[in-house]
Amino acid sequence: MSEYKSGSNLEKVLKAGHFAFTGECGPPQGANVEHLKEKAAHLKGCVDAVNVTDNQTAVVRMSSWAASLVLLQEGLEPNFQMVCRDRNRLAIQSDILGVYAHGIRNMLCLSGDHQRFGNHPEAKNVFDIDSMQLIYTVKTMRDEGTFLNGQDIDVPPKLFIGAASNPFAEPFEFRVYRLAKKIAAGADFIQTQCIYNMDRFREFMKRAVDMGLHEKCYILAGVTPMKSVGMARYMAKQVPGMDVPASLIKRLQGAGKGKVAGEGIKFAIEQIEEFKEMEGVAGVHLMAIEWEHRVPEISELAGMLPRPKV
Amino acid sequence: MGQDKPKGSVMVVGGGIAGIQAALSLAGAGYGVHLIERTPSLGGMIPNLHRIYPLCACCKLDPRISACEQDPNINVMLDSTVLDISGDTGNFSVTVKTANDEKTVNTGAIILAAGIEPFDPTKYDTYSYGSHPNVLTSVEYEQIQRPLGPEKGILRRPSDGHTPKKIAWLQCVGSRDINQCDAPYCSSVCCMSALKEAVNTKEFDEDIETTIFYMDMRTHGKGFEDYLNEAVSRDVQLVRSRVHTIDPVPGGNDLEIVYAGEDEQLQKETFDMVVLSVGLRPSGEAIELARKIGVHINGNQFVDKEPFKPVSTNIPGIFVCGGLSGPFDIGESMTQAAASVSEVAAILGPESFSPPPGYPKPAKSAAKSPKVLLAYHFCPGMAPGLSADLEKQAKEIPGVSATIRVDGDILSSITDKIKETDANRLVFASCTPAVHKNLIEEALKLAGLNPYLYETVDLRAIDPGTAEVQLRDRIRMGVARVALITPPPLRQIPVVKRALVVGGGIAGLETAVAISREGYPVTLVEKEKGLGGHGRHVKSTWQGYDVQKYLKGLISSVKKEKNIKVMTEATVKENKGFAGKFVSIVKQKGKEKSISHGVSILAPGGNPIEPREYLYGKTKNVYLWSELSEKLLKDPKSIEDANAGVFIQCVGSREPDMPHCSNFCCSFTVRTAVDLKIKNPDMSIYVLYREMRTYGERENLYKEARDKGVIFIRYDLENKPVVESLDNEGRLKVTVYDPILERPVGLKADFVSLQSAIVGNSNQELADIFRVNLDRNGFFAESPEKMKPVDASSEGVYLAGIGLYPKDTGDSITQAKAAAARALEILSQDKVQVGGMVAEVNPEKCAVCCTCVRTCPFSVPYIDHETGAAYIDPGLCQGCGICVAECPAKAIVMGTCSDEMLIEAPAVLFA
Amino acid sequence: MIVAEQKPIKEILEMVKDYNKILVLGCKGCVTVCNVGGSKEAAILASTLKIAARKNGKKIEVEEHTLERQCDPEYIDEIKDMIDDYDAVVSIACGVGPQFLSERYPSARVFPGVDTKFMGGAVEHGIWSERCAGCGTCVVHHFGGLCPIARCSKSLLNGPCGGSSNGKCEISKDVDCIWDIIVRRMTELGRLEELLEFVPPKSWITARDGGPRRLIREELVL
Amino acid sequence: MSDNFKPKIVAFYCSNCASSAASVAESMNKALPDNVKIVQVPCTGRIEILHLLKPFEEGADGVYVAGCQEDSCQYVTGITKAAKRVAYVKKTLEQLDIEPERINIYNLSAGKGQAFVDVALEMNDIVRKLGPVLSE
Repeated sequence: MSEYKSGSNLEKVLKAGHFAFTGECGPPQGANVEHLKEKAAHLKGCVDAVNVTDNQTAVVRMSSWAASLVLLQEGLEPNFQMVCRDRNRLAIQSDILGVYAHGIRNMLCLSGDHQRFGNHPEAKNVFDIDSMQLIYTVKTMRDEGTFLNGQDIDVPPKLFIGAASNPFAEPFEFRVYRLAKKIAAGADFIQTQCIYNMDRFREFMKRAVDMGLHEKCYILAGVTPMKSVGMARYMAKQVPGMDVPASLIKRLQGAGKGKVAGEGIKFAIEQIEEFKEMEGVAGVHLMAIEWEHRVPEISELAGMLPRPKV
Repeated sequence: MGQDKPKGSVMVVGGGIAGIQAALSLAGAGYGVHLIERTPSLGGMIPNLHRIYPLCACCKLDPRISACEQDPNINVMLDSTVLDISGDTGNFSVTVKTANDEKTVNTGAIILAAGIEPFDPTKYDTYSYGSHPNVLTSVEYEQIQRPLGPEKGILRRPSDGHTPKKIAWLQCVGSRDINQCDAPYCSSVCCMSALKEAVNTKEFDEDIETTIFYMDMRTHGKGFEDYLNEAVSRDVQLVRSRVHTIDPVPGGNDLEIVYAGEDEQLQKETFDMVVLSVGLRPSGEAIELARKIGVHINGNQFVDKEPFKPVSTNIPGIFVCGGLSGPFDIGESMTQAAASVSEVAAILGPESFSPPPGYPKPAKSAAKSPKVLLAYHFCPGMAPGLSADLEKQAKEIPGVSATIRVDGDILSSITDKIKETDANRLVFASCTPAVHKNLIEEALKLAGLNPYLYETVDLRAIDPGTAEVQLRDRIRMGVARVALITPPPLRQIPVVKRALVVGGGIAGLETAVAISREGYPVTLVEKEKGLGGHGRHVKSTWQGYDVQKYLKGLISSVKKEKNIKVMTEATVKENKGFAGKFVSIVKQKGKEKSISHGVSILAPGGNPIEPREYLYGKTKNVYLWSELSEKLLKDPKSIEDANAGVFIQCVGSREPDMPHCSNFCCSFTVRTAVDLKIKNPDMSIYVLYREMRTYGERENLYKEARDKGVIFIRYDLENKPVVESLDNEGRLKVTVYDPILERPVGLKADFVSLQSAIVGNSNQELADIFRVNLDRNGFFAESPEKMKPVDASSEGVYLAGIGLYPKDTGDSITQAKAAAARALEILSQDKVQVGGMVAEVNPEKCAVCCTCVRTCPFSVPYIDHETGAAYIDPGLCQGCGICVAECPAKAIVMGTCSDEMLIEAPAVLFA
Repeated sequence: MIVAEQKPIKEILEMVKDYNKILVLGCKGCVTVCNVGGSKEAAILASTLKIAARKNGKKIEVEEHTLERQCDPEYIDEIKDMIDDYDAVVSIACGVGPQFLSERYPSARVFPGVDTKFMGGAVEHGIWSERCAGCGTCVVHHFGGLCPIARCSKSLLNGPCGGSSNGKCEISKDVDCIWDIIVRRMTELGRLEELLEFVPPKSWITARDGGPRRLIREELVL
Repeated sequence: MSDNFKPKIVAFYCSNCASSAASVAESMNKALPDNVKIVQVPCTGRIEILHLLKPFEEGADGVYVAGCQEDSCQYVTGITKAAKRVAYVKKTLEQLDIEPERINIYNLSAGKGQAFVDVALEMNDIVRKLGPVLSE
C-alpha cells in the first residue's frame, strides 16, 4: 500500500515538494477529437496535469470524462472536472467509477455554473448534491470504500481530490472558511479562481496560512493571462466573482497596440514568480483559455520547465 | 277552524304510557286534561320492565311523568277510579272516586287509555306456577332483571339464590288458547319480550343457557326480525314445540319440561328456572266501566273498534287507545294515543285550565356580572346529609348569590327566588337534571331571563364518604360554567301554517284530511297519476272490511276539501328550513314550484318486490299478492272457481339480503283463504309458511281458516317449495317438504299467490331531501328518542304508512292520525323559537374552509355566498357541537358549551 | 392551498429545549384551512409544550398568537411589540412564515413548527393531494386538465412510462399514475391524438430550476 | 407506586347517555370516587384535542371520555369523532414519553348503568398503577 492516495503524477509532484504547475483544456463543442489532441499537444511536457472542464459555463461540450480519456491516450495526465449541475448522485458515483477504471487519477469537484449562463438556459438543473458534498462523496468512495448509501464498493476508486476556491467572491470573510470546509470535506488540493487582485489574494492566503490550511492541503493559485483589454473589461464586469483591478486594465491599455497580449503574459509571469515565494502556495494552475499554444512559452518564461519526473 | 265545535277539556282514563302521551299531546294542543290513574303513581306497566326493546325505559318515561306533573294544564288524579260517565261530546260528566272522596268532573271528551294486565297463570295446574318458586311469570322475571328493581339486576333463582345455569321460556301462556284461559288471540308482544329477556340474560352472563319453547316466533314488528337474528346469534335456543307439563325434579330445585317437538315425539329437558311468557288482558275494571257506559266489547273482551276508525268507540266523544282495545306493544299504544288526540281535535275545541304563560322581556343579563342562584332538588332516595353539605359548600363558592331548596312547585319557587335575589344565572342541582330542563327554562323565561342561562349539576353517584369534595367540585364546575355562558340569541319565527304531505296513499290522504279539517291548508304531493297508492289493490282489511269503498270515500273527501291542494305526477326535489318554516321545491310535469310549509309528513308508501323465483312472470297463474287481490276485485270468479290454490309466504323476505318481516302478509293470506273458502268450500287451499304471524286478534282468523279446512304447511329456507308448470293451461304443481310427515308432498294448484317482501318507495331519496335517517332495512327511522313513533329524526318531519314499516290499512290510518296530531302541535303555534343551544358562525373569523359543511352529521352548515362565510341555520342545528370542535379557525361558537368552559374546567376542578 | 404537516413533537421539543419563553405563532391562511397552523393548532401545540415542560419539572411560558397571514409584512409587523418578550418563536405557518419573521426580526430565534408539503387541495376531509409544482408555465390544458409535472413521479411530459401498471405508479401502489388517468380522460374526451404528438423539452427557466423566482407587477408596484 | 397516591382524573361525560347511566348507577348505590372530576358536554363530539390536553397541562394524571355506544350516538358521529381525538392525544402523549394509557374512551349505555361508575374505577386503577406524570 503506497503512501499515495491516488498515485497520480500531480499528487507525487506535490508530495515530493515540487512547485506544481497545472494547465487547462476545454473539450470541443463537438466530437472533433483531432482539435482536442492538437490543443493537448501544446501542453504536453509543460504541466503536471491538465484540467478537463465539464460543460464549462454551462455550454455543452464533449463530456469531460471522454475528453480526459483522449488526453490520457495522448500521454497527458488529466484532472477530470465534474460539476453537480448535470448529474444526480447516481450518475456522479458511476462516472467516478468509470473514470477511475480507465486510469484517471485526479478529479476536481465543482458545483458548476448555473445553466442560465450557458447555451441551454431552459434546462432543468440537478444539484442533487453540491460541490462540498461531492468532495465528501469522492473521499468516502476512496477512503471508506463505500457509496453514499454506505454500501461497499468492489474495488473503490482512488482519486486525488481537487476542489475550487474563489478568494474574491463575496462575502470575502467567509471565503477562507469555506475553503477550510472543503478541505475538511476531503479536498487534497485546491485550485483557485484566476487571480488578478494580488493584494486581496495575499490577504486570503495569509488567513489560510494562519488557519494552517496550507498544511492540510495543496493550494494552487489560479492564473489566466489577459489576451486583450476587452477580455479584461469583460472579466471585470461580466464574470461573477471575478476581481480585476482597474490598475491592471490601465497597465494593459498602456502597453500599446499589438503589445497587450505580451503585457498580459508578463503580468502572469510576475504573478507566478510571486506565488513561488508566497507562503502556503503549492503551485500554479494556469488557465490559458483557448490559448493553449502559448502555454509552452509561458511555462518557459515562468521557469517552470522542465517538469519534474516523480 | 271548526268554530261549530264545542270547546272543553279532555279526560284521559289511565296513567300508563299511552295515557301519559295522550295527556301531554292534548295539553300541547291547548286542552286542559284530567289524567286519572287508579294506582298511586303514573307509568303503568313500564316501570316494571327492564328495558323496552331496544333500549332502556327509565330515561324515556321519567321526563314524561314529570312533564305531566309539572304541566299546569294537566290535572293528575292518582289513586282515582272512574265510576260512571254520562252526557255526550263537549259535555260529559264523570264520577271519579279519589282516595278519600267522590267527585264529579265535567269534560268535553274522554280517552280510555287504561292499559293491560298480565294473565295470571295459576289457572294452569300443569305448570307448577305458584307451587314452585323457580317458575316465574315474565313480568316477575323482568323485575329481577331491572337494575332499579328489588334484586338490583343481580340474577338469582328464588329457591336458593344461586345464579341459574339453564333458563327456559314458555310462550303463549294465557294466549292462543280457549280451553284453559279463553283467550283465543295472540298477545303479540310476548315473543319479543321473551327474546329481550333472554338476550339481557346473556348480557348479564354469557354462559347461562337460554331456551325458548314456542309455537310460532312472532317478531312481526319493525326491527323485531333483526333482534330475533341477534338473539339466535347470541345462542338463544329456540324450540318449536308444545309444552305439556313443567314438573319439579324430586330432591332439588330444578324443573323438568315435557314437550312435544314438531315431530309430535315427547321429549324431556331439565332447567333450573322457567319463565312463563304470560299473555295480556285488558284491564278488568276498565272493561267493566266501558261495558257500563255502553261501549261495545268484542269477543276477546277488548273494546270493539273499526279498522277505519282505529281509536274511536261506538260512542261519539269517547275514544280508546292502547291495551284496552287489543294487545299492543308500546309503540302501537303511543301511536294510538297520538291518533286519539287528533280525533279529539276533530270534535272538540281546546279549552285550557290556565292560559299559556306570558313572559317578561328578557333583560340584558349578559351585561351584568354573574349573580348565580343555586337551586337544588332532592329525591327521597338521596343521602340525608347531602342538603347540609350542599348549603355549606355553596357558601364557600364565590359567585353564588343565593341558594334555595325546591320541592313541589319547583317552577314558581325558582322564578320567585330569581326575582327576589335579582340573580341572572341559575345552577340547578338534582338527581336527574335532564328531567327538569324544560321546567328550568320555563322558570328562567318567567323570571325574564334568557332561558339558557343555566347549568345543571348532577347529584347522583356521590360517595357519601366524600360527599363534601364531590359536591364542591360539581357545584364549582356548575357555577364556573354558568358564569361563562353567553346567552344564546333567540329568534321568534312565525309558523307557516301549511303542511306538506308526501304520498297520496291511504296514510297520506288520512293525514291530509286530519290536518285540513283543523283549518290548516295542506299540499299533498303524489308522484303517480291517481291517488290511493297501494290501497287500490287491497280488497279488504284482515277484519274483512271493504277497503275500496272506504278508499273511494276518502279520496272524494280529499278532493272536496278546498284546504287540500293535490299535486299528482309531482315529486319533491328539494327541502330547506326547519320545523315551523320549511321551503320545498316540488316538480310537477317539468315545472318547478316552491312551497312554504311548517311541517312535512312523509307517507311515500311501499310495494311488494317482484319475486325472482317460483316461476313468477314465467307462467300464468303465479300471482304477486297485490295482483291476486286486484284480480279478486276485478274478476273474482276466475279465482273463486279454482279447485286448488297455494299461498307461499315470506317470498324474498326474512332472507339474508332482506331480513325484515313484511308483517301483514300472513293476515292477508288467512283473510283471503277464509273468504275463498266461504265462496267455494270445496277449493283446496294450501298455505306454505315459515312462521304464521297472525299476531294479536288476527289469530282468531288463523284459527277460523284452519277450522274451514285450509291446510298450513311449514317450510324452511333450506328447502323452499318448488313450483312447476304442468301444462299450457297453466295448471301448476307445488312441491314442499312437510316437516310433520317428514317427506315432500306435491300439491296441484290452479293458482299460486306469492306473498313477497314489502319495501318502501323512494325512501332513500326522501331521506336525503328531508335530512332524516333510515333504519338498516331502508325504512324511515323514528326520532332518536324511540318513544316518538311517528317523529322522523329531524324536527317537524313526521312519518306514516308503509314507508315507516309494512303494516295493514288499520295501522296505517292510526299512524296517519298520529302524524297529523304531532303536526298540529306545531301548526297550532303562532311562532317557533329558534336558536338557544346551537352553534353559531362568526363570519369575521370564518376561513370558509368547508370543514363544518363536511363534518356536520345533519348537513346543516353551508357556505353563504352573500356573506362569504359558513352559515348554520339555528332552526336546523341539533346542538351537538361537532362543528364547533372541528372548526380550524375557531369561528364557530356554542354559547352554552363554550371553549372557555371546557378549557378552564380542569383549572376550576383542581383549584 | 399550501399544504403542511405538523413536525413530530419530539423534533419541536428538541428545537426549543433551551428556551423558556416561547411564542407559538399561527397563520390564518392556508395552514388554517388544512388544519395544521391555525389558532386551534397553535393552542394545541402550546398546550403540548407546556405538558412536556411540566413532565420534565421545567417551568416555561408558552403563549400562542395567530396572524392574519405570515406572508405579508403588515401582519408580521403586528407582533413587533411582543416579539422581544420571547426567546423563541415557533411558526406553524408554511415555510414562508419563519422566513418573513426572520427577515423582519433578525434577532428573533424562529423555528418552523410544520413541514410544508405541497400545493394541493383536500380530495376529501382530512386527505390532501398535490396538484401544482409551480413550474411557472401552466400546461394542464394539454393533458385533460391534469398536471403531469406535479403528479407524475418523473414529471414526464410524454408519459406514461413503462412503470405504469393497472393505474398505479411504479413508486407505490398507493400512488395513481396520473398518465394513466390522463390517457383515459383524453380518450373519453375523444382527444387522444393530442397525446400522440411529441411534447418537446420544456423550459424550466420559469420554474425553480431557473433560480429563485420573484414576480414584479409594474402596474401594482408603488 | 405508593398506595396513598390519589390520581387527579378528569372525565368528560356525554350528557345524553351519562344522565341515564348515572340514574342506574345511583339506584345501585354505586358512587364515583371523589378524585374523578366530571365535565359534561352535550355530545362527546364537542370535545376537542385541546380540551383533552388541558387537564394534563393543569396537572391531571389521567383523562377519559365516556360517551354513547358507537351505533347509538344521538348525533350519529359524535362518539366516533371523540374516539379519533382520544387516539390522537394518545399519540401526542407517547411522543412526550407519557403513558398513552392515561387517556381513554368508554362507551356507556343506559342498559349498562353500572359502567358509569365502573369505568371511573377502572381508570382510577390504571392511573394509580402508572403513578403521577413525572420524568424519573
